[in-house]
Amino acid sequence: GGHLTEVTFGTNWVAQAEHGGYYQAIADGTYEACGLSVTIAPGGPQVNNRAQMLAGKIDFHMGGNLLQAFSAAKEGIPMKVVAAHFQKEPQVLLSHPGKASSFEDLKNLETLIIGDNGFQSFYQWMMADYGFDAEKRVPYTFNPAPFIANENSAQQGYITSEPFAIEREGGFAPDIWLLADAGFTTYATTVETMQSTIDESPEVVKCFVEGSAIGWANYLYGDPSAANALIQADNTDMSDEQIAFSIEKMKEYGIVDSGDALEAGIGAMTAETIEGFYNKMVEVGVVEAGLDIASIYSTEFSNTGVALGVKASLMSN
Amino acid sequence: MTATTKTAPDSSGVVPFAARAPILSLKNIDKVFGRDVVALKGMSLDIRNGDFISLLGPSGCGKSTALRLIADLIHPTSGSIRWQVDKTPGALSVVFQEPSLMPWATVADNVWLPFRLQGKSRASVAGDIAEALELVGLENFHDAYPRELSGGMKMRVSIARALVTHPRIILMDEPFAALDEITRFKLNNDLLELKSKIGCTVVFVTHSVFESVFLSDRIVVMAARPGRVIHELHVNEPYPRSEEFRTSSEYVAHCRATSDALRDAMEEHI
Amino acid sequence: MTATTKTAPDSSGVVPFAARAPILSLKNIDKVFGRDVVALKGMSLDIRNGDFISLLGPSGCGKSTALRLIADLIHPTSGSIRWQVDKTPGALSVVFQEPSLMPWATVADNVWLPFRLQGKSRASVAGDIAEALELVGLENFHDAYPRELSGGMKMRVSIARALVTHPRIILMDEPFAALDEITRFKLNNDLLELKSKIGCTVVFVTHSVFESVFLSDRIVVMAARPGRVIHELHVNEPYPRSEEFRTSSEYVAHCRATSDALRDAMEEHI
Amino acid sequence: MTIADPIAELPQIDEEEALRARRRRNEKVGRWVLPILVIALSIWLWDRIVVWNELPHYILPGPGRVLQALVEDWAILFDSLLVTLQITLGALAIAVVGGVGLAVLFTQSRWIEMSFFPYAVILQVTPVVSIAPLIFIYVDSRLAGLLICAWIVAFFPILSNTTMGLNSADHNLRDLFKVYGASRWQRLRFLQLPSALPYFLGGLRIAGGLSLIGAVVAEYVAGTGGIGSGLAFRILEAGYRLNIPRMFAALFLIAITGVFIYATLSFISHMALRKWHESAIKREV
Amino acid sequence: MTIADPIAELPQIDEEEALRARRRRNEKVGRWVLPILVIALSIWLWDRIVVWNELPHYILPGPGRVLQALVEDWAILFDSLLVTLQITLGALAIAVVGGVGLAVLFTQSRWIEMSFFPYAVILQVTPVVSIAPLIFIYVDSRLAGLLICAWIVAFFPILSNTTMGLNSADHNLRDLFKVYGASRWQRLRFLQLPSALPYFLGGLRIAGGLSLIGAVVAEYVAGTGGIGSGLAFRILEAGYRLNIPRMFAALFLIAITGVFIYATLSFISHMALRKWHESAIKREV
Ligand SMILES: Nc1ncnc2c1ncn2[C@@H]1O[C@H](COP(=O)(O)OP(=O)(O)OP(=O)(O)O)[C@@H](O)[C@H]1O
Ligand SMILES: Nc1ncnc2c1ncn2[C@@H]1O[C@H](COP(=O)(O)OP(=O)(O)OP(=O)(O)O)[C@@H](O)[C@H]1O
Ligand SMILES: [Mg+2]
Ligand SMILES: [Mg+2]
Repeated sequence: GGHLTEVTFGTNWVAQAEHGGYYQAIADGTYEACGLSVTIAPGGPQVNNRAQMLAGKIDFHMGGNLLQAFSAAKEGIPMKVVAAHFQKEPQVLLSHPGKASSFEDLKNLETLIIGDNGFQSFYQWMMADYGFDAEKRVPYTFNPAPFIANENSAQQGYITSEPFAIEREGGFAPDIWLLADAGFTTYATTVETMQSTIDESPEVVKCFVEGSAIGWANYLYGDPSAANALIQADNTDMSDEQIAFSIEKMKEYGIVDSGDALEAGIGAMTAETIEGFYNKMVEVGVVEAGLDIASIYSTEFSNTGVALGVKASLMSN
Repeated sequence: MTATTKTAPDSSGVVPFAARAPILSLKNIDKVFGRDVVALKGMSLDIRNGDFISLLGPSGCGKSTALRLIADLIHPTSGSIRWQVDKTPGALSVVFQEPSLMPWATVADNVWLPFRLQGKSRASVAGDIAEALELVGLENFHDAYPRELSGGMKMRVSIARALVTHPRIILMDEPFAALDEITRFKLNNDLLELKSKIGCTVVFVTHSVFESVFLSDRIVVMAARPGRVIHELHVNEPYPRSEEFRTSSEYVAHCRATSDALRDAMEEHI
Repeated sequence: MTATTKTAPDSSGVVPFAARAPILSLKNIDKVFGRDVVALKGMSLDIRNGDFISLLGPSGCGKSTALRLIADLIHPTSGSIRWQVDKTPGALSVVFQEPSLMPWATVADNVWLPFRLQGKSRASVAGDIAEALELVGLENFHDAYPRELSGGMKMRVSIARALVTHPRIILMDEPFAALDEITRFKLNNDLLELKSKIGCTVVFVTHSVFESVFLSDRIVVMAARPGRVIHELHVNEPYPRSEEFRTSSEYVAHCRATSDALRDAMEEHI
Repeated sequence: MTIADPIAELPQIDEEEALRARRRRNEKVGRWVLPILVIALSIWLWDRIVVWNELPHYILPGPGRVLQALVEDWAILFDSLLVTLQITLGALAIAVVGGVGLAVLFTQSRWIEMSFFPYAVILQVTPVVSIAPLIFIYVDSRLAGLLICAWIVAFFPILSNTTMGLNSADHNLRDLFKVYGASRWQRLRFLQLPSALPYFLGGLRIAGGLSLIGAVVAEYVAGTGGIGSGLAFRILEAGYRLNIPRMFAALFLIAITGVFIYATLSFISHMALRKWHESAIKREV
Repeated sequence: MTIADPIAELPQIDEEEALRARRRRNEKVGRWVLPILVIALSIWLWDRIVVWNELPHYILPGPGRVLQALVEDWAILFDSLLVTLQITLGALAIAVVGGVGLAVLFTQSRWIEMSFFPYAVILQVTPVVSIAPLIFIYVDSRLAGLLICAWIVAFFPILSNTTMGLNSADHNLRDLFKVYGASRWQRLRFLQLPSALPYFLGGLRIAGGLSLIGAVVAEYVAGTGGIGSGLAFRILEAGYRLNIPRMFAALFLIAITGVFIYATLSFISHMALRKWHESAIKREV
């Protein structure tokens, strides 16, 4: 009971299992327990929730990977990454079976279907590190038909989504190339907020970050049905199979719970990982050197390990 | 009621053109606009080669409608129009009641139009255009646009456009109404001269009794509501007619007869 | 050259209106269109309350231009126009050379326009509208649209629109040119009757010598290229003028004098 | 012109008359039959293209499959259609008000026009995607934001055409109004607006389709929270899920809606002009 | 109307004349000064809004910062501008050809119009985003694909306005052409096309902006691989990199380009019509 603080969390896509932890924390009252009433504002291909956060219209925003946080450092934007709920970038490239024998091989295909955001982030790294060609890229309009139609193409996808749709409708299982495995060692699905929010109401940030971590633990290891119901309410087209597929893939690839999260809990970040990724990106020339990286993240809220206990008790059942 | 045929006192039965072969006959034409505006009722008219026919009658009696029927621009509600000759395009020309010039073209280009539609280049007919414009007194306005002309000047361009090709049949709807009397007289003479030179057929709408008598060999007097022919007068005076004809006693007699017919038309009500 | 003042033989010096206070004077007006079309050169004219002035002259001599200058629709290139009275809106009305009707409005709505602009509801002036339409013989066409009318009928609507408010000053540009002679005579009489009833001032452009003599007390004869006044004739005959006046010898004499002046104008070249 | 035998000519001319009557009859029938035939033909062609090229349904589904999706998903699609329609009509309404309002303002003086027309052009050419975030920062209501986005897409043709129409009033009538001492407002109300009507209606027909596009684009950039998911969301979602038949069913609904809006506006236009404007009156011949 | 003392009136009327002359002079100056003033004012206001509200540069950069970005990134932005301009002008050109061509076709017979106009409407309302993949499956050349996308966005106003114009030819002139036995082609060439010119030019002014939008949208949905990066790409890139001043600089270039295209088309329109059309001729008073 008592007085709840209203906050809004803008995601980067329409409601889906990849947002499961947040819906879980709403559904089971985890946020409410520490005093937050959370509204999720779903994103979309051309929805710009980040601008809303910069303008103070929403409190938290779901970042894709760390590259944009580096941009914020460059532009002097007082924004901080306060948690990373995906330890691994779940972004993959898909190719027709047998068309490529290695990740590097993909650059010899005719076309690479990459969305605008992807082009601005990981494709920059692919070009710099692997020599992919900017001219082969065509925009991904979030419709896999062109990929299916063209054998000599590859397209971007979330490990948890596109492979499912393509296998079901296209009738073949595409080859999957996880960016994280090819060296794109960023965190993903970060929680970003403005410095002012941290300064003015750290308890809100703490509640949101910790609540989310607990939410993710419950979603992955407990009963996700209440969260799934909320997801399906926000996105009536989300099918049960798709959700099941996504959860399975997140677990299979350790998207949420692996690496640093195993010790410090879901959402955890370490300076080594961040600095390491930054240095790699500087090396290949995707971002410039000398940015004050320490100013754009804070492990103060993310590494408290609150989710470890929840996970342990769920696993022991 | 049927059309009566009056003949002016001095009808001496002279037929000014040798071959008066029939060109067109309108038989019992009705034309109804919309539901109930009867523009023409039971109109019959025979036009022969070389005729100069004037249509005379009160405003709104269907003169323009009759002309448009002849030009095949509208179709009769009932009755029949029979062409007795091949209608080769270019044989016909019209002057509408409004000048109807192309606003985007200069005076000379407007006059060029009928030739242009026959595929003739402007250079090849420059002489004809200049001649037609001189006829109507607009030799200094070749390059003016219609909007720069006075009302009467626009109408004169329209007349020049109709005459420039020396067509076999000319339909004119009050062509001289916007002109001063002296210009009007001059153009009357010019028209008759042209007619005798090329032997064309003219159907002419006018409000002027004097003009109709001076120009025509037949005057069709119409009455309004519904529009119909109530008199047909013959002016059996030989062509060419000179300025002296205007002061002759025959002329005055014809005018008086025509005026009476027109008065009749005004008083006619069904 | 300066304007000469001719007086017709029978000028008996009758001044038909008592108070002939000056309304407007044009002094030495030049009007040049574009670079070199001199529409008017050195035109001067005094208009007094109650005048009926006709402008007569060959096509293109600047009559319409003069009328538009008076109506303050165009400004002179040089010279001055002086109003000696307050120009209250609604005091003036015009009939342009073209009917200029609003195509989207019915005949009655078109005639309603000047009242409407004074803020009067249609119901409150329905009687005036009906009266004006009856005057021009269109009592059966209240609800017709302009496109359904003949040329002469359109012009009559325009006349009705100008007269319906009983304005103090009426400018008319060949209002009756598209009408048959009998209707024209009738409207001539009606106009004079209206004039004597409301004592308005009329400036009237016409091509008809007969009409100008019948209607006006002053006839301004203009010549073309450049447009200018070359004669001013006074028709000092008393108003009201009846149909008999048309057959009087004075009338014929005035007509002859005016015709001569017009012929002069036609022959004038600088 | 050769003078022919009068008697020999008669039958030929009667034939001509009959021919005209026949043509009129044909035309009456053809005006309805032909479009239907063309539609049938194009659907058949669509089907054949899919079959002949053995196109898989996830690239281009055949008409049968699309129809099936339309029927099966009717409940979902119809709800989305209503959402999109709501924004479309709202945007069209404010495009009319805004477009005509600005046009009237701009024709009041060359100064105002020269000074502010550039801003209208800027609004027209600014990509909605880029300024949507700005709009949503300052506009709290999502519906209002959507309407603004769709309005930006749709208003310009109305503004441009209406401005042109207001400037095209017959100059004799203008002069007449001046003589009668009409006020600025009267001139606008009784002369310029009626003169501009055909132009405005032309702009309206263009804006009808644009506001539908605007509604779709607005939904793309604004996300779906709050007022339900429109057709844009359905298309996106179905495309993402490779439920291409449903995507085409949604596209089909948009197309039909567009045609319907156009037909309605054309009908309104016809009714408003048929009494007097050249482009709409049926000439009696 | 009261009869006033003639002498007393004289000075007042001279004043009127002088007033008119003064107003004319003012107008001449004002027509250039006022727009510049408005621009200056709006830039000042923009600056003030940023300063007063203490808006951070990543929400709305002030004009100074945008100008700075424009100068610093001029090389990049200018190259992108050229790419966008190329597609814009290409799309406008085919929109003109396609729009006028279809309009001519549609006015040849009511049958053709009734049968095929719906497809034009469908093209207009179909979201480019949704059919772009289909286009790129069948069109190999990227430039061709981009032009098709931009064309879809831009052609309709030209088609719609030109159709209207072709149908608005004066009926007396139509009749005249009929009397003179003009062929269909002659009527089109010498009567309908000139009559449609003002309407066409109105459509062109609308299409100018739309083809710019079309070029931007096409780039969004198709990328510009091979032919360089246009302004749409710059906006996206700058937005993603949170380099908001550069994003606004690119938006500013689009706006300026739009205004420039509009001004050019207006000028062409004015030159083509000033001799004869009501909306363009300068009346001598
Ligand atoms: N398109 C139309 N629709 C309806 N009625 C029409 C149409 N055209 C003409 N009329 C009517 O037909 C009648 C005859 O018109 P027409 O133009 O033939 O007269 P007119 O004899 O030429 O008259 P005027 O001397 O005034 O030109 C008029 O009563 C007119 O109202
Ligand atoms: N807008 C204009 N631009 C250029 N020249 C013009 C314009 N209006 C009139 N003129 C010229 O001015 C002269 C006088 O025209 P105006 O209309 O006054 O003649 P008018 O006496 O009324 O002739 P009409 O009896 O034929 O109507 C003509 O030579 C005409 O060409
Ligand atoms: Mg007539
Ligand atoms: Mg005149």
